[in-house]
Amino acid sequence: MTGGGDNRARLLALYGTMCRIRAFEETALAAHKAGEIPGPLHVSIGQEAVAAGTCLNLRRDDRITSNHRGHGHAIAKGAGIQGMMEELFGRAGGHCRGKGGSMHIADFSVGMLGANGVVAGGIPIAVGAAQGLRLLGSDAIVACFFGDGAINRGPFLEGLNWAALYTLPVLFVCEDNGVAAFTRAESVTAGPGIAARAEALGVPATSVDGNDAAAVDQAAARLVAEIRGGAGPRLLHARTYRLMGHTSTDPAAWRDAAEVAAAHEEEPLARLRARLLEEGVPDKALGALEGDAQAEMQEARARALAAPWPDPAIAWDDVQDAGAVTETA
Amino acid sequence: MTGGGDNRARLLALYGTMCRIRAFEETALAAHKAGEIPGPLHVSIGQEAVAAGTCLNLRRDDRITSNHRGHGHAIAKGAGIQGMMEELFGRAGGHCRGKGGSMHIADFSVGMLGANGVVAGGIPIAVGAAQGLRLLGSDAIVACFFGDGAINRGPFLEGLNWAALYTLPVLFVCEDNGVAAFTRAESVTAGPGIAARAEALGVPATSVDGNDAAAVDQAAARLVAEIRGGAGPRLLHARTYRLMGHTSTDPAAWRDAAEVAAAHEEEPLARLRARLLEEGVPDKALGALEGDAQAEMQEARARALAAPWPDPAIAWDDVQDAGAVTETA
Amino acid sequence: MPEVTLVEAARLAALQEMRADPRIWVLGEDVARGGLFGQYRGFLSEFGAQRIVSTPISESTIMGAGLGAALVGTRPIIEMRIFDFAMCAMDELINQIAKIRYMFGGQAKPALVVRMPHGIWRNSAAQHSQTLEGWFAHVPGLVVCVPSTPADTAGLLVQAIRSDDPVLFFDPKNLFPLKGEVAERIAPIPFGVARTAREGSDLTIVTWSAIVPAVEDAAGMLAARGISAEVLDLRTLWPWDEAAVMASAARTRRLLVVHEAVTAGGFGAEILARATEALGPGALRAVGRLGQPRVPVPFAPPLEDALKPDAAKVVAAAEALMAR
Amino acid sequence: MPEVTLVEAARLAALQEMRADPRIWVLGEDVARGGLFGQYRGFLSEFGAQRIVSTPISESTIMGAGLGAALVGTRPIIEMRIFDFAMCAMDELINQIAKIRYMFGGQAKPALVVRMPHGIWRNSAAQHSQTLEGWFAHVPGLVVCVPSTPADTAGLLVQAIRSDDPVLFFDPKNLFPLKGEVAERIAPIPFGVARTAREGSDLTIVTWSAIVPAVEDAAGMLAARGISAEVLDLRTLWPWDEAAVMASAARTRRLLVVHEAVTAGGFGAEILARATEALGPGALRAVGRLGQPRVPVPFAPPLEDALKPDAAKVVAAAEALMAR
Ligand SMILES: Cc1ncc(C[n+]2csc(CCOP(=O)(O)OP(=O)(O)O)c2C)c(N)n1
Ligand SMILES: Cc1ncc(C[n+]2csc(CCOP(=O)(O)OP(=O)(O)O)c2C)c(N)n1
Ligand SMILES: [Mg+2]
Ligand SMILES: [Mg+2]
Repeated sequence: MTGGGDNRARLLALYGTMCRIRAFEETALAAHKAGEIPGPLHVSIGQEAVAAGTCLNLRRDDRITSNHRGHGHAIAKGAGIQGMMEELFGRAGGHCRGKGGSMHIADFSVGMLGANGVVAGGIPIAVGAAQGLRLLGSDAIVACFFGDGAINRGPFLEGLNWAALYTLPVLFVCEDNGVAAFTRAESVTAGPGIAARAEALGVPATSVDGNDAAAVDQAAARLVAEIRGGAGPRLLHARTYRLMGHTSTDPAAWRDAAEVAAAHEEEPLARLRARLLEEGVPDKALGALEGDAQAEMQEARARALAAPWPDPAIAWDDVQDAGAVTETA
Repeated sequence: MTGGGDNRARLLALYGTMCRIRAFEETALAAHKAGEIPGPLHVSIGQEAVAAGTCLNLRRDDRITSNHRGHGHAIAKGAGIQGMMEELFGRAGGHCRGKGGSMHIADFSVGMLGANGVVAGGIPIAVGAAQGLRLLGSDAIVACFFGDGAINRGPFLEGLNWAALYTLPVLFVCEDNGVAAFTRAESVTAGPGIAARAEALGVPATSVDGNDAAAVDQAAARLVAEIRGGAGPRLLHARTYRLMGHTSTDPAAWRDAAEVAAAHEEEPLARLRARLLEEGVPDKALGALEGDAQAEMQEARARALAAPWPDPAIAWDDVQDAGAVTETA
Repeated sequence: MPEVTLVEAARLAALQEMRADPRIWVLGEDVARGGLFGQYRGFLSEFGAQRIVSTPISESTIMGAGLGAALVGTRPIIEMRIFDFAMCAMDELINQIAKIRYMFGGQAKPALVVRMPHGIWRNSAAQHSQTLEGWFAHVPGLVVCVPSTPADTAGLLVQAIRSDDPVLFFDPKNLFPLKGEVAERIAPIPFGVARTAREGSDLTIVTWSAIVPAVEDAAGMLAARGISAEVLDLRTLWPWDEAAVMASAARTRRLLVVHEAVTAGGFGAEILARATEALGPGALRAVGRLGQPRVPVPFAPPLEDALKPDAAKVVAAAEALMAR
Repeated sequence: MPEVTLVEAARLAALQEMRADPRIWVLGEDVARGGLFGQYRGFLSEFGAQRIVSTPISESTIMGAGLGAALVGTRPIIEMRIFDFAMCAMDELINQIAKIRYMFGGQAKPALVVRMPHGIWRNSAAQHSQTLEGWFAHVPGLVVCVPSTPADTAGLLVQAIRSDDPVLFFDPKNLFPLKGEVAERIAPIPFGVARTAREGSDLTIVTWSAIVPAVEDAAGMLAARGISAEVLDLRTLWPWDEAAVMASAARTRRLLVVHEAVTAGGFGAEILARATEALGPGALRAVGRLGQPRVPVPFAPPLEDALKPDAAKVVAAAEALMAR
């Protein structure tokens, strides 16, 4: 689908994706709490509109790179749910055969080039992917998701300058939830802001209410069209809010309760739901989407729990071709 | 001396420093060609006004960090000439006892915290030095010199954001000679430019004709006063021209002869000389400054050539206190 | 002596030193909130925001600013959060910090500590589990600490903070909950002195950091099978206690090095190499190493378990050595 | 076969491969002008600006963009100019490139070459002289090439470019002027096969990269003194030719490793460790290593000379080994 728009079908598509992201992450949180998912887990609850609104404007052969909070990006780009859930569970059927986990989910079959455990780690990869695609004669583009924390790391400057210099087809998407781990963005970020930084590096920037799925969609539609038209990179600055803690075990108790309560009022699923109701979509239809999403994720969880663990022998696989070690070595 | 001004004494001081830098580097070039100086040598011929104009506004207890093209910065900050020359020659009397060479000249006794062989390497060091000075209760400031090439490396973003965030007393000085090694700045630098990048990171920037020593002095005077007054970091963007090649052995033959000829017309020593003559300074007085500088550097060269090599035994010294290896180990 | 966790021992050590010397300060992400592991809990209120500096996610500058601050006479504790992120600051660490004293002919000693919690920890996968401490023993100018007990962590951290050398301090993050006694007044432990974790006569096991408790368990199991293993916890990799290792190995004539790091090219190789160089090959009957195979750390528990050295693997390696 | 310099051999190898495969491209500083050493001379006019990309001074992104481009199916040659600058790109190299195939369960193979001219070169001092190749043998996922002759440089570069693994290619920059024969049609040299630079029976000297000619000179001097040294040039450190080293060492029973890198914690340790592990200590009479002491590389010629391994030091080390 190309071109933004607030027609119902589009809004419903957005809502469906967002419900699936939310349901996936709520399910994952519960599974993590139940001890079914090992390792750290970062959920994007409250930020779903950014992933959904952006990826609705991407083709299957477009690529994305993501960060540590990447479930939503992957789902919105079309990554297989079962493979994602099993990856979180560390099972053999995971997209990465259980080797990556939540922080390293990738699904190359849909152009999802990987989450990343290093803040800003996806930025150079995205610009290089765009450069490579151009060399191959493709008109696919790359969307690069990162948080407000990433704009204080060097690769942000290097990558944006680079993309602008070579007029690369990259959509930088900054999910600005105002916080990095346990530190407020404003206390570690100087200057006039993300958009100004991008513009100073030659990348035109658009700021948007990242909790308004339709607004994200519209902005992304315009930017993707510009990028695919050959205009070079663009940055989408989406203001949002991280409703949960940094990781699944972080209560984020340092935040003011009132602040969090207010943020819940602005959360993107409720807002889009209200809008859809206004537009005359029956509550039942929305309930069906929500129920389907829940059911899908519950089933994925159940199947993941029953799924086989990876054979320990595969631990030695896929390191490299030359000089690979073997179990018996 | 504080406060800029175009009074004669000040201009003469600038001219004297610039003559010494020029003479030092011309002497070093000749010595390198004669095989007296080993290793790579980067001279700043044509860029002397930036170092002289900036450092004239610094106190002895202010600090500077520099880059690979740092002779001028060191001389302007007051580094001992003989120690510099012997360092270039790799002799025992060098500031670094012959261990550093041209790319690693430091003279902590005058606040020169070191040249650097890594582009942008001095930026984080400068902001940290400023932060440390503040913690120690000092009102000294730090000037950080780097080239236009450094603004495409991550530490530029990180360091400027950091300095702005903590309101640190740092004067960033970008010597924009339009070229990095063999590549034109414009072909690798996107966006509206250095000053815009700094501003986007919360660091107010001033652009100046870097070949006009008085203009650099005036701008630096104002910025240093602001910084010392507690206003936080500032960036001075000085446009200049590298008259010679990247290193002493690089003819930079790729440059248009006409371009280089035109640049020679704009070179800072000739310009300041003309201005001083206009202001009524007798040619003889200027000639004396020039002659003194030449004589000083010739003598330094002669002494360096006669100076003892470091005892090979010191090669093992000054690695670290704990776990140092010894010659016999 | 009170019993505290290892992470609390580290906290107490830094606290003691910061109270004694106002030039010491901490910079790193989230340190004002106590640090990722609580190792700076309460520091902000006691020392204020000038000395407990929560920074942007700017590892290059965290590292490089620490260096700059050291060059003007402060004594920074540079907190890297998790070792793997130090990869974002290697120019500052390797090209600058490690070399500056030497390059500048001794004009400056960068007295700083870089804290880098490292190791395999709760299925954190390849980018949060690395143990590359051996790299830094290869780099002139650096001191490398790899403690494994609360008391050693505290004592070595005190030593590190007081040292004029740049010290890399590898907090064993998987052992943070480990309890042990720590003195009220923490005395510095000198670099380069191994701790004999267990005496023995049949073979010498040299080890360090988070794998030490597993090695101690293994030594207990080996004892039950009639094998008397001496366990030396090196505590620091540079300088390292060559004398203690050689003395023990010369006595037992069997030398096994166990580390969590990848075996190939790890610091265990240096120990074996030095042993055969110094004692002569004839002095030893068998040597061996146990580490992670040359494979990134996988996420899934059965995969991580398959690769990670543990007590059972140590027992097997020791028995294989005894059989030779 | 024409005689060419080592740097020209490298140029011809890249040229041959780029002509054959349009997915290959080069990114790095000044490459459009032929590269710092002329190793890409003429490439811009033949391949155009899309395939010969002169980049900003942005090492993180040079490395990381190369990775991204590999993930979509191109085959980048990432030029780091001088090895030491790779310190600015270690996250991209170690956390990303080396691990991505594994972390993603084999979904992608980053087929790329990172070229890093390394080593002591004309008094360039501590920040431009490092030899840390041993580090990368310790990192799963990476192939490490350390050639020393024009023919090996050409053949290994061809192999590296055709390989689907990420390959670190350490150009021996001090040997760039060295001349040797290179075939018109450069055939790939497989990784992990040592070159016997000289046959001998009294001791085995294992070596690689820029120090190889000095070792060959030393072997000549040793022969004049009645000592027959076998010289094995490893050519690649990972994989490395353990079989060849073991066979030779088992025969001569004396093993000396010579590398320009710092001895402590260098890859020489791995070779000695493997030899004693695999052959058993009793199989060997003496082992030793010669490298740079654990000191940064100094600038002044007499200091650099004092520390840098050379033929005379190799002779002395070999004689000391023979005396044992
Ligand atoms: C280079 C690096 N430094 C630190 C971390 C630890 N870390 C993980 S996520 C995170 C916060 C990131 O904040 P932001 O980019 O805003 O993303 P958000 O978590 O808010 O979605 C930090 C500090 C890391 N993963 N990588
Ligand atoms: C990180 C890094 N990359 C590359 C180099 C090689 N190099 C040395 S100087 C230089 C050009 C620097 O240009 P600029 O910063 O504009 O300074 P200028 O030489 O023009 O004074 C380059 C690429 C380096 N020293 N460090
Ligand atoms: Mg955030
Ligand atoms: Mg320049």
